Amino acid sequence: MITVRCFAAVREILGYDTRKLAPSDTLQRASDVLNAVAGPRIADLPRPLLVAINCEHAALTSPVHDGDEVAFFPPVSGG
Amino acid sequence: MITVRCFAAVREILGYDTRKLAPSDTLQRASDVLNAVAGPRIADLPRPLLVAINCEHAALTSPVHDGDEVAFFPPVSGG
Amino acid sequence: MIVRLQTEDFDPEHEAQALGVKGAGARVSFVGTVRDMAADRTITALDIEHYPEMTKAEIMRIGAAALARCALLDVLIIHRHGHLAAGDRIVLVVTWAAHRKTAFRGCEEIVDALKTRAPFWKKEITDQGDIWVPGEIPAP
Amino acid sequence: MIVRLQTEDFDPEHEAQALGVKGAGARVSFVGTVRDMAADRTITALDIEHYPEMTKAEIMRIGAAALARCALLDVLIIHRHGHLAAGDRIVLVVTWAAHRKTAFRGCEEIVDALKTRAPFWKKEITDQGDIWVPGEIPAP
Repeated sequence: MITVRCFAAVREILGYDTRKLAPSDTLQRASDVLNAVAGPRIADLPRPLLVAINCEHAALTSPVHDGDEVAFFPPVSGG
Repeated sequence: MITVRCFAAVREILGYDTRKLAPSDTLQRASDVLNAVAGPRIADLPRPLLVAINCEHAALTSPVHDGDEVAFFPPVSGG
Repeated sequence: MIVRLQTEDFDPEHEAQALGVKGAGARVSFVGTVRDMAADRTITALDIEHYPEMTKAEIMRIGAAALARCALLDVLIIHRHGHLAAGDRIVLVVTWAAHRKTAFRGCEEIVDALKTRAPFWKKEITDQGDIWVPGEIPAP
Repeated sequence: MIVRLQTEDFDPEHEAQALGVKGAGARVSFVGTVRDMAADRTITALDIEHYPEMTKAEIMRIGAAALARCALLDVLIIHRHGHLAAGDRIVLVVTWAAHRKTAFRGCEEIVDALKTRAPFWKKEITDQGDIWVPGEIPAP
């Protein structure tokens, strides 16, 4: 399975913080995962949208594999 | 009177920390004061040699007046 | 290197002393606090959300990078999350080095990296409503 | 702005809290300590001589310049003189600002200026004898 995590405004807009997706040939990259979970609400998400795969910063073009955790969130604000 | 103050290695080399000089036409600049108090030992003093007049950083070429306090010291090391 | 995430407050001096770093000529500390004003609004509180599984790992990577690049002797990073009031401390970053320039450089690099890379999101509770604080976009 | 010269030790956090600065989002602190090693020698103590009539005035000028140039909210500078042991604190510089960059800039500017402008001279008591620490030459 692929675990999808959403944080902050992304979580508020999509309405959940965790979802599981069955791996599929159509889920090659993080952007494919985003399309699958966001659907038409993708237009409402904050830009730029950041991506992490397995707790490391990644890109929408990064490849996704079975077992990965893919997170979507707005620009961060630590410190 | 002109008060002369010496600090750190300058004090150690010249052998005193304070001296008074009567104002004179030959004491126009800080360098004149230095020559008057150091004599031949001027060659032993650390270089560069810093100067303060009335507790503000100055230069060997700065003018000196009756009542001034003129200080000579090596580069400082605060902090 | 110590990295800690917590909801509770901390005492900056106590935390720095506890590391017992020896031989450092210079120590630089950064303490970030919740501001009570921002532009036109009064801030009463800050809710800090984070990504627990990622946050500590990412901060460790940030600290380790600065430790190596700036030849630091040690690094301490404490970051709070949860509900904070105006004036509360949010973050402490302390760097130790033989000389001042590297201690300053390391501390500022870590604070900058926390701003753009550590997965925290802040919602200000203000007199004009609740507002997500815009994050900083990392340089490409 | 508080500037203090003293022979006694200080507690950095206690001193910073005592100022009670409000509305600062960022606080940067520098603590300088007596190193116990330098290149090839072991340092057991440091004798710090200063120019009492000038020191406080010069540090006030340094603090005021940074306060204005970096839009700081407040500045605290404590500098010790006299006989210090290895590991002892020498100096504390704390800057408060709305944002981190100005707090870092102000603190580092003050520490740099203390190095080249504040009339202190340090003699290291080492296993190789007593050695004047070379001062830093101010940039022209």
